[in-house]
This record gives sequence, C-alpha cells and structure tokens, in this order.
Amino acid sequence: MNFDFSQEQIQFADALHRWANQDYQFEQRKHIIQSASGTSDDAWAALTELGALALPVPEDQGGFNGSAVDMLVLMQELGRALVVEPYFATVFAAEFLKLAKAHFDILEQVAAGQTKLAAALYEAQSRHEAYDIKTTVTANADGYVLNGKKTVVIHGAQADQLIVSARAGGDQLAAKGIMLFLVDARSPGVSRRDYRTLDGMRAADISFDQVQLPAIALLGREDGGADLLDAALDYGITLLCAEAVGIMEATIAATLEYLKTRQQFGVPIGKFQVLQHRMADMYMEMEQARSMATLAAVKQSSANVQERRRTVSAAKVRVGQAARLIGQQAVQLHGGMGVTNELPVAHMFKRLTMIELSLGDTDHHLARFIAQSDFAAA
Amino acid sequence: MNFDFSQEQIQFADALHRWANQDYQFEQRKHIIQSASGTSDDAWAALTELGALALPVPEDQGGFNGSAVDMLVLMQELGRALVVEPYFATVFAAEFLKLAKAHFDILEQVAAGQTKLAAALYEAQSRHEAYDIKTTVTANADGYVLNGKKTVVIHGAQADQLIVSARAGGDQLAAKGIMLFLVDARSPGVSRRDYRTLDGMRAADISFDQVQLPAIALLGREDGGADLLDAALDYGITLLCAEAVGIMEATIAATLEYLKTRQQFGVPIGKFQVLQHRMADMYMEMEQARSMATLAAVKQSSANVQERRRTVSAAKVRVGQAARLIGQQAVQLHGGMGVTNELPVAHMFKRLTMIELSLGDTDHHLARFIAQSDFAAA
Amino acid sequence: MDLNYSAEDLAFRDQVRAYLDTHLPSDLQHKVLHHLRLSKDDYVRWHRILAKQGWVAPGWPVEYGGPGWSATQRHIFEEECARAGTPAILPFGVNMVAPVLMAFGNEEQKAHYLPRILSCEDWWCQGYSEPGSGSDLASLKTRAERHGDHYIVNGQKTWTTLAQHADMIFCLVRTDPDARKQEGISFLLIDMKTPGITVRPIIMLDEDHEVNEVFFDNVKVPVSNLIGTENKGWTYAKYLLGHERTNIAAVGRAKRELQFLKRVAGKQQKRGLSLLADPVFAHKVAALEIEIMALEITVLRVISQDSGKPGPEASLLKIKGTEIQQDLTELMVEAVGPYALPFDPAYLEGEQAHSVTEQDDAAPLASYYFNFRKTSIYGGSNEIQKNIITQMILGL
Amino acid sequence: MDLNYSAEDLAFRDQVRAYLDTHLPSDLQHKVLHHLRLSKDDYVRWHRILAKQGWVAPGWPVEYGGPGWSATQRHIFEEECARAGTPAILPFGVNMVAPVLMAFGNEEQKAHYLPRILSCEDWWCQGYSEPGSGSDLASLKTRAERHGDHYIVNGQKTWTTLAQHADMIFCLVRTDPDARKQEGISFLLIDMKTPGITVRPIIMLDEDHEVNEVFFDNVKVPVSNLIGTENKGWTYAKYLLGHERTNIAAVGRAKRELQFLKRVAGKQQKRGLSLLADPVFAHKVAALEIEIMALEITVLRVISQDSGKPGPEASLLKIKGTEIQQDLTELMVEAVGPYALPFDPAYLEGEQAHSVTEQDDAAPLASYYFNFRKTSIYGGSNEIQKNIITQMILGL
Repeated sequence: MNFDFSQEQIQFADALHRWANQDYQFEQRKHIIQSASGTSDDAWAALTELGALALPVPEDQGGFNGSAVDMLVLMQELGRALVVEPYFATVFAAEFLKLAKAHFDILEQVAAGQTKLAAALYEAQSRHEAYDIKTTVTANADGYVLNGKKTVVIHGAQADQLIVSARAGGDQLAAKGIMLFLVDARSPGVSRRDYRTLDGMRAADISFDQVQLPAIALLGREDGGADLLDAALDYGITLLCAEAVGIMEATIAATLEYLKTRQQFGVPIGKFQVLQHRMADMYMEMEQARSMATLAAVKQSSANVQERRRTVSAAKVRVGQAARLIGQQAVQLHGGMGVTNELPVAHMFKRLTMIELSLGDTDHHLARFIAQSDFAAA
Repeated sequence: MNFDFSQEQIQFADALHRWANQDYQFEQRKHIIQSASGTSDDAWAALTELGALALPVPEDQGGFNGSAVDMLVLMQELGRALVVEPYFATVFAAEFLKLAKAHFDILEQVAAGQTKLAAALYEAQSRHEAYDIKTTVTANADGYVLNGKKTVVIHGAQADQLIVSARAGGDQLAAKGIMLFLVDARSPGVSRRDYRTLDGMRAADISFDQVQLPAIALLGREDGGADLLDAALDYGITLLCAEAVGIMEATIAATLEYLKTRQQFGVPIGKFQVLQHRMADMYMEMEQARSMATLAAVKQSSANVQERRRTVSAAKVRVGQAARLIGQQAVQLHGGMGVTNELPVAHMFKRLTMIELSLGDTDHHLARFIAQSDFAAA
Repeated sequence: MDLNYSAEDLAFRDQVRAYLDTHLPSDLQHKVLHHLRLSKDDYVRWHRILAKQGWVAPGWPVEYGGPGWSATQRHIFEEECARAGTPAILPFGVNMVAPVLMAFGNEEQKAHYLPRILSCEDWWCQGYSEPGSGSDLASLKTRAERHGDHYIVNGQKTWTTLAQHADMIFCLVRTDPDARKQEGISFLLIDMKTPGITVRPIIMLDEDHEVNEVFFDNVKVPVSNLIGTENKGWTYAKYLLGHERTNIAAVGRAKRELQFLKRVAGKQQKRGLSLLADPVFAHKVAALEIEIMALEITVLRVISQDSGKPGPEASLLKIKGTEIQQDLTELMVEAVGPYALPFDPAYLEGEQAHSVTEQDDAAPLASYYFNFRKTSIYGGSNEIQKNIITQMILGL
Repeated sequence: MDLNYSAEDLAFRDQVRAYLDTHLPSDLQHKVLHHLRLSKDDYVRWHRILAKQGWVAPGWPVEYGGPGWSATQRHIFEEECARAGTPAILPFGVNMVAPVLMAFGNEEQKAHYLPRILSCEDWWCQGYSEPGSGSDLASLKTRAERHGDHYIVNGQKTWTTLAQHADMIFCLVRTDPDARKQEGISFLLIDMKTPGITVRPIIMLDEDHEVNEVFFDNVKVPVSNLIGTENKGWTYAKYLLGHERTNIAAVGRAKRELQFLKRVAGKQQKRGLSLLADPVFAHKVAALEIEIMALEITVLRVISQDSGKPGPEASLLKIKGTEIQQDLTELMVEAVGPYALPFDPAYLEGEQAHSVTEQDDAAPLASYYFNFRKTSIYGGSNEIQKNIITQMILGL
C-alpha cells in the first residue's frame, strides 16, 4: 500500500503550480472574470502546452492516458489557483466520449487544445437528479431529432461541442430511455444564453429546437445511456472533489497566514484559543476530505460499479461537508476582510460553495450512498 | 405580556428548594437509589406535605388545581434536586383521570399522597409510538378483559394503580381502536418485573394476563382513547421539559463552579477561551430550552389542539437538543471527574439523557411537528 | 405569567397592519420579499412615508417626535414591518447618532439635527471602525487636532455602511494621542461634503457596494460639531453601542424568510417529490422553525425584563439571531441547489424584471447567503459576543 | 499510489482470520460483540492464547519475542482482531512499560520483566495521573525519597485502570522537589503487593469499576526498580506517550460497531418501517459510515508515512477516532430509544444469560454510551489534542 504520488505526478503538479504563480495570479484572474468571454485564450494555450488537456485523453488520440489519480493531482493544482477556464467542463464532457469509445477526432482535438466541450445534463426541474430529463429525442431517417432545454450548463456557451442527455422514452425519472448525444454547439436549432456564475465562471441555458443529429451522434448503445451518464458523472464528481481539496489547502494556508499576522488587542489573533481550535477543526476536515477524494480517484478504475458509486458518493458528501465548514470558517476568521471581494478567501469560499451544489449536493449523495445495496446489507 | 412567576409560585419553589437542600442532598439521594425500593417514604411524605401532590389535582378532589405553569415551577425544582421519587409517574398518570373526569376517589388519594400511579403505555415493539399497541382489550359481561405486555413503565412496580392503553380494534398503529383503562396494580393477572434505570429511577415490565376490569375502568369515551392519550402525553412531555430545564440550571451551575475552582497549568481552567465559549454555548442552549418549556406549559391550556401539539413537540425537540449538548459538555468540562459516579454532574447527564429518550425522542417529535398541518401551510 | 397580548396591544397590531397594507409601496415590498437590492431612493422614500405617520423613530421620546410606544408596541411594530416586508429604517441616524445627541448633545445640536434625522434630510453614516481596529474598537488612530474653533481631522475609517449616500458622518477621533487607549477619544459630527473627504467603495463578496472606506485628509471640522466634552467620546460610544438592541435578533424577518424557504422548497423536487415533503430536508426546516419559535420567546423574555437598557442578554440575541439568519440563507441555497449558481446583478439591481435563467426566486439566493456571512462578523463578532456572555453573565 | 494490499499482506490477513476463527473462545467473543463487561480472567485467557501463538506483542522487536511484522501487517492484525471481536490486549504492559524497558531499562530489568509481560505473569497498571494533575501531567506531586538502596514513596495516583487486578505499577514520582516542573521526575516500577499501597475503586458513571485511586504510604521500593537515570523520568514518559498510537483511531472496532448499529436499527421500528429504512436515521448512519471510511484512509496515510514514530497526526486520529466511537454509541442509544433506560448490571457482568427486559441487544447500550464519554477526556483530552495540532502542525 502506497499513497505517494509518482515523480511524474509531482513534476506535473510543480509545472502547473509555477504557471499559476506566474500567469494566473489573483489580479490576472480578476481581469479574466471581468472580460467579455470570462475565459483566457492565453491560459488555455498554457494549459494545453503543459499537457493538461492531453492528460486524460487516451494515447491513441494523442493523449497521455492519465489515470484518475493523475487527474487528482492536476485538479488540486487548478483548485489552488481558482482557475476559471473551461477545463473541468471540457475534460468532464470528454469522459463521455472516452467511455463511449467514439468520436476519436474530437478527443484528438481536445488533447491538442483545439476544442472545448461541455456537458448539458440538468434541466429546470431536475435539480440534482441527472436522470430527471424532459428533453426528448426521436429517431428519424437522418438520425435523431432533439428538443428541450438544459439549464446551468457550466461553460456551455464557451464549448464547441456539447454532450446532451435526452429521453427517448420511459418515465421522467427512469434510467430506461435515457440517451446521450454529441451535439455541435453551432447546429441549427441550438441557442445559448451565457451568464456569469457566482464563483467567477460562466454557465448557459441552452435550448434545442428541432435539432437534427446524425446517427453517429449517439454515444454508446441505445439502452446504455443511464450507465454511461452514471459513470461519467462519477468521473466528474471525482474531479470536483480533487479541485475542492486543492482549494481547501489554499484556504487554510491563507487563513493561517492571516491569523499569524493580523493583530488585535495587541497580539496576533492566532493566539486566541477559540480561533486556534477552529483552525484545527478545519485542518481535520481537510484531511478527511483528502482521504475520500483520494479514495474516489483510486476507485474510479474499480470493476465493481457498486463500489465505485458508493465511494464517489461518499467522497462528494465528505468533501461537501468539509467545503462548507472550511469556507464559512475561513471567512469568519478573516473577519470583515473575509466578506469583501478583495481577498482570495472570498473567492475560495464561493467556489467551494458552488462545488458543493454541483453534480449532486451532500444530501443527494447521502441518499445515493444509502441506495447502494451494501448499505443495508449489515 | 408577562413572564414573571407569581408570588405563590415563587414561594412554592422556595419551599421545595429548602426541602431538597435539607433532606434530599446528593448523599441522601444515593442511599435512596441503593435501597431495595429505590424510593423514599420520607420524601413522599415531605412532597405531600409541601403540597406537591395536591398541586395538579382539581380543587373538588382536594387539590390546588395548579396550572401547567405552576407545574413548570415545581418540576424545575425537582429536576434541580434530581428527585427519583415516583412523582412524575403519579402526576402524569393522574392527568388521564383529570382529562377523563373520572375516578375522583383516586385523584383525592393522589392529592393526599395516599396513592401512587403509573402510566403503562409503551410496548416491546412500539419504541416512541404510543399508538403502536398490541395489548388487546375485549368487552365481556363484567366489563373488559385485558391481555398484553407493557415495557419500561416508569415506576410501574411502585404504583398502586396503573393507566393502561389497549387496543379494541384497528391496525397496530391506528388511532382508531385505542382505549385507556384504570387498572388496580394488584388485580389478578397483573405481574410486574421491577428493575433499575440508568438515571437512578425504577421501571417495570408489566404483563396483563386475562385481567378482568369493571366497566367503569374505561377512561373517557370508547372512541376517545387516542385523543386522551395524546393530550395526556403532551402534559407529561411538558413536565419532563420543565424538569430538564431545572437539571440544566443545576448542571451549568456545577460546571461553572468547577471551571472556577479547578486549576490546570497554573490557572483556573475557566480561563481557557475554548472552555469559556463552550459554557456560553451551554448557557444559550439552556435559555432557548427554557423558552420552549415555558411556551409548552402556557400552551397546555390552548383550545387549539394543533397548536398544543406543535408547541409541545417543538419543546421536546428543543429541550432534547439542549439536554444532549449540555449533558455531554458538562461531563467533558469536568474532565475525568465528570465520568465518575461521584459527582452530581454524571447523574444530571444521565437523567438528561433519559428524558431525551422518554415520551418520544427528538426525531420523533420533529416528525410530529412536521406532521401538523401548520408546517406545510406556507 | 401571561403570554397573550393585551386587547390594547392587539388593537395596536391591527392598526399597524392596516396602515402597512395601504401605505407600503408594492415595488418596495416586492424588492424586499424577493431579496433584491434597494437603492438610496428606496430607503429615503420609505423613511419619509413613515415619518409622515410619525412612526419613523419608535424609540424616541415623544418630546423629540417619537410615537410614545411601550417596549411591547415597539416589538409589535418591528414584527409587523418584518412580516409585511418593508425596507429597513437605517439605524445610523434614528437609532445611533440620535440617542447620543439626545443624551449628550447641546441644545443647538439637538434642534438642528434631530428634525433633519426624522425627515431624512440628512443621511447619516457611522465612522467607528478603522483598518486594523476590528473588534478592538478603542485602538482607533484617526486624529483630530484642535486649531482654534475647528479641528483638523486626518485618518481613515472603514466598513462605513452606505457612506456613498451619506450627508453626515459621526466619528470617533483621537484628540489626545498621549492618553490611554479608551481615553483621549472624542465624538465628532462631520459633514461629508467637507473638502478632504474621499469615499472609496469596498465591494463585498456578493459584488454589492454596501460599505466603504472613508479617508480624511486635513478635514476642517468646526468645534461646534463636537458632542459633549472633548476626550470623553468613548463614554458616548459605549452608550450608543448599548442602545436599543433587542431587534438585533430580527425574529420577525426570520419568520418571513422561513415562509419563503418553505415556499421555495415546496416548489423544488427531490426524487419526484416536493423537497418540503422530503423527510431529511423537512427535518432541517423544522429544527430551524423551532429555533425561531424559541428565540421569539427568548426575545420577549428579555423585553419583559427590560429596564430600558439591554444587558448582556443582547449578546445571546445577536448570536442566535445571526445563526438563524445564516441557517435560513443556507437552507434556501440548499433548496434551489444548482439554480443558485447563476449570478445576475442586473436582476438584483432591479434593472431587469426577470432573471436571465427565469428562476426569479432562486436567482438572488446565493448572493443573499454570501451577504449574510457578514452578520456573524459585524456589530461585534459572534466570538466577541461569546466573550461578553462568558464574562458578564457567567463570570468566568 | 496503490491502495491495494500486496498478495503477501492478503495471505497474512487470511492467516490471521483463520487463526481467530478457530482460537477465539466463543464466550469471550460473545461478551465483546454484545458490549458485556470482561473479567480479569477473560483478559488473561485471551492474552495467553495470543502469547502462545507469539502474537501478543505485535510491536515488539523479534529479539524480545515480537512477531516481526511490518506496520501494514500490524494494522491488518488489529483490524482482524477488531472484526472478530477479540478482547483487547491491555496496553499497560505490552505497549507502555515494555517499550520503556527496552529503550531505557537495564539488562536485569529487561530479562526479568519482559518475559513476564509476554506471558501475563505480571498484570501492569499505569501510575501517571494524580488528583489535580489532569492534562497538566508534569505537575505531579507523588514523592520518592532516596534512603540508601531504596526509595520511600508517598503520594497518590488516580485514574489507574484496572489497578484492582494489577501485580505491578509503573509510576512517575518526584525525586527532586526543588527542580523545575518537568525535571526532578523519575520512573519507578513498584510491586503492588508492597506494604503501604492501598487501592480504592472509582466507580464510573455506568457503575463499572474500571479505574482506581492508588495511595502510597511510606512504600519501600528498591533502587533497582528505577528505570534509567534518576530525575530523567519525564524523558521516558514522553517517549512512552509518543509510542504506538495509530490504533488510537480504532477504525476496526468502529467498522464492527457500525454493523451492529445497522443490525439493531434494522430491527427497530419507526412508524411501521425499519428504523434503518427511515431516511432521517439512515442519513445519520450513512454520514457516520462515510466518516469511518475517511478515517480508515487517513490512518493508512499516516501509517504509510510513518517513520516508526507517530507525529502530531496522532492527535487527529485520536480526536476523530473518539468522535466516531462516541457518535456510534450515541446512535445506538437513539436506535433503541426507551429500551436503553433499563440498567441491568447482572446481565452486563455475565451473571445472567439474558437481560431482565429480554432486550439483550439494547440492554448494554446506554452503559456503553456513558462509558465512552471518557474517550474524549483520557489520553490527553480532545481539547489538548487540538492544542497539539494548533501548535505542532499549524504553527499558531
């Protein structure tokens, strides 16, 4: 048993870290957020050059075939720097293609940094339930026709290609009848409404009005949509957990620094025992979250689907709990400065909050954890 | 609006307080618990003389017709002194008679301290659900025949008369079909198994084997059992909440005293900020619990049954939460001394724990609170 | 013990309710009920409506224009305003500088300022906090040097709420730098239009402009603007801090927001059911509702014991009140889940009638949650409040 | 990164499991799995069974009789013992005084005591805490005065676990009263049968007799019973405290108790459904299960980084481990609700086969809950552990 990262992983993390420290500092990030597109071509080029886009892509498509643990290392670094580029959106969506073993051309473009992707899964009524789909798909002579609306699609307007879930039949919440498609974002009938999100990113509401798709747009088997969706979501969640752990590290470091320098009543406020113990609580939360984020990454490759599901849901729960406590308390310990937009801590808090709400919140994943058959099999 | 206790109420509390300070000190209580009966005739006589037994009984039966607020004052004092006598059992059971306006002779004996009562309601499968009754009752020419078993009946073996819930029909959890009876504890077919409880009291498992009851044993109308049970339980819960608040006061006082005297690292441990804030949390919990215990007592007389139910359940929830935090933290702040049986704090903790588990725990009453129609009527 | 309102109190409640029904402008009410941001004009408009009715300063003595209400009536009024969803009456004039003026101001000051506060002719802001002072207020450094009939003020204040709209600021300044910390402080009223004053916005984490830094660069202030005695300002500051803090618990608003939470949760789905029917979520809401019920009684108990000056129990009310407010906003965000992510300032500011996502209930909730993180920090952080409970109530 | 056990480790696990299947006496297992109290004989019996197999001292070097296991193997062994429900091997001999003897004892002391520890010929207890010392261990007052070839010991120890069964006690005593706090302390081994020693029971809140006060009244102890150098005892004490603390998290037991909790909750009813199927209760159980999963990985991370000496991470493991244990006992009591009230010492002590209420699963649970309150107090209270994290890891 061995928890160490490999030499390659450490070097990769170091390279990302150097880039972010140099070219993605707090002020630079602020300008990117305020820009019209909300993303940076320079940053994208840098991430491509560093191999971040190639990392998760299979070797045959020009990638490094990186494991979930490789991605853990990477996402922690991006978390630390609060990167707002459409990286997560792209690699999460790319996972659908990898799992479906299809559209190798797109994967090649992803690896080369030439294409951005986004996954358009959730709808106005679905809340955390990805199976809750009203968007419809019907087969026709040319392939499929898509109708419906997706909401809060992260970096949906910045994407060139979209992964879209739709329902060919079955009840609104059923696993049966779910199908997944690759859709060119510029297809006739696709309209996107771009907006900011509170964590400095972008999202879009996307309408599909009689969008004609070719037959090859279908990902995987006709009856395999739910399993594919489930597996890709678990991958996405694992990435978010890793990102959150990176943010927690940065948050705790920033708060410690503040406690050591900020003076009140003639002493650094870090000398007050109540604040010390609060920090100890935050530290313990982070370590427990790190353990689960690590386990989730390791179990991504498990052949046992039950085990993957329960571990990933457990990780999302534990990371979500830690994210909330660490985010809120970091702000509290920063006092007035913590509630301004001027220090990184507020931005860390906001991103941690939004991660908690993304791809299923804590209660959603507690329920999913309980629903796995291991739970009651005592 | 006025939260003050009356002169009479204050004088009554003072008298009880003086008695407990004199004749019901910690060591005296310890001997009572270790005695064969687990109760004290002297204490019972004193409580009778002080008017505690007469207080809740109507004037026509020789009582003082005390309100729930009068009883709040009284139960707080008994809580403070951790009284283990069958007082709560008796006055809780007496409430069934008062509500049913029946068996005035028994109420007269209660007021005079000549009779002890207990309510035998819960069963081996019912957990917190008082409507979950398997004990059966069938009518016959002489009245009713009772069969079944009640468990953890507080002071069941010390009682002369029992209030017993039974089912004449309906599903196991239904309100319909519940009937309540007054049963002489020495009736043929009644057998009792006495045992200690962890808070220094006694309880019994009681079997009813073909117990013949006269027709007048029935309390209230044949179809009014569930409402009677519900109302009497709300009264009992209100008493327990008041007792708990009294214990909280004593617990907090004892812990404060300990923090002020106990030295460590050369200072009283009450100088450590973490322990100070823990005490502040305990204090706030107590005040919130006190507010709800007070409100529950006031709402006992409400004509609006919904309002009574939701307020009483809310009080049990809030008192239960406070009881747990205060009990656990008082022990923690006492350090090693807190986990011995030698200081009152451990006994306070144990009684607070047992109150939390009695007449429906926190989750039970949260669910009951939610089930009232006001909750969803937003 | 009697927890019922008297017939007189009930009649008063009905009167207030009827008045608000007819006089609260629906556009203002809409903004408040939907967590949108209020403009300067919104605040002023509502202030003047209440002023016309004579109700804008419930805590003032009748001689200065107060309505002469009892503590219970004031509580009822606050409750009804919260229930209806009125804008707040900002405290800086009515509840902060005014009591100090009444207690320590001279006749000219009272005659000049108090009517202008009632009519909202002057918008006041508070110059207490400084960078680096935080919870240790008395460590302030802003300097006022006496030069004949005026002071020259130099220094900086921060966290100055809505100073961008203000006509006047009341300031704690150091007039004797050699005296001990709490001594040598004076209480000055300063016209915000005086040359040398610069206001710099501080943007909060929800990107709202609510507070500011205020810089004083050789600002000339007439000595006639000094309250009371030079170097005795700390006494006045403490008087102000101790004044009128029962509504700190904001139970009325909490009750209104609880209903909002239930309404929003009732519309959201979890596994095909209304979220409010989901036992796990309902238990959280119920526990919070019970906490609010308890705090309402605790507040009433404090009011009923009130000798006019709130004691350290105010710290309990502040802690519990802010915890409840934060828990409410937290559950609101939980309720709407991913629909909390979009950030739509144009909708928040009232520039657009609907949110970009068309989820108008959900759109402001994350901002609202983020905004409310400040409540456990300002007005004496909750940690400071616990110190007060520890020392003043528990004697540790 | 590789979180799988090696084939060798898996084979080892199977070997341990097979051994426990056949060698763990079912009466002992029954007591452990059902939260009943263990007698002296129970402990000794299991100790000697393991000793015969050579597994009673997993942490000892092979030269002294240890099995020569890796840290991972020791972890697996602990896990398997917890899973099977073996009695604990009491740490006072094997894990506490033995490492001190090996590091600082002389050859005679090692040759005499170590084999007797392995065979459980001597039952050891620990004489560290004193009334009034608590978390401030170095403030101890028990005095040992040198008189020729022996010391005369006077004073009192407290919280001495199972001293009523003990043959030997290792003590911290003050040999130089004039030295500073941590100096002037020596480490003495004392035969419990020496005249002048009195053991007084301390009854715990669950009425169990688990700890004691030990009084020393002119107790004569040969100088040959001194470990190492006079007045250097604090060094040895710190060495002991820092030794072997990964199993402090007790994850193995927590996993077993979680299964017990689920079984018990599965049998209880809430509104006609199994309590484990109740979403509110299931969410609490699931959250705790996840906490245990996380702590298991955290423990393995600490072990994998372990240089032989556990660092301040042990404080995290102690806090989280005891919180989990306490939460488990709390949920067990919640699960059985009112059936936790009865108190049945005769059943707990094994004097009767069944509880008076015939609810054998439920009967011990409140006692168990009460008993486990000590875990956040002893071994350095959780507050002290947070101080350690604050200082040693966070540098505050």
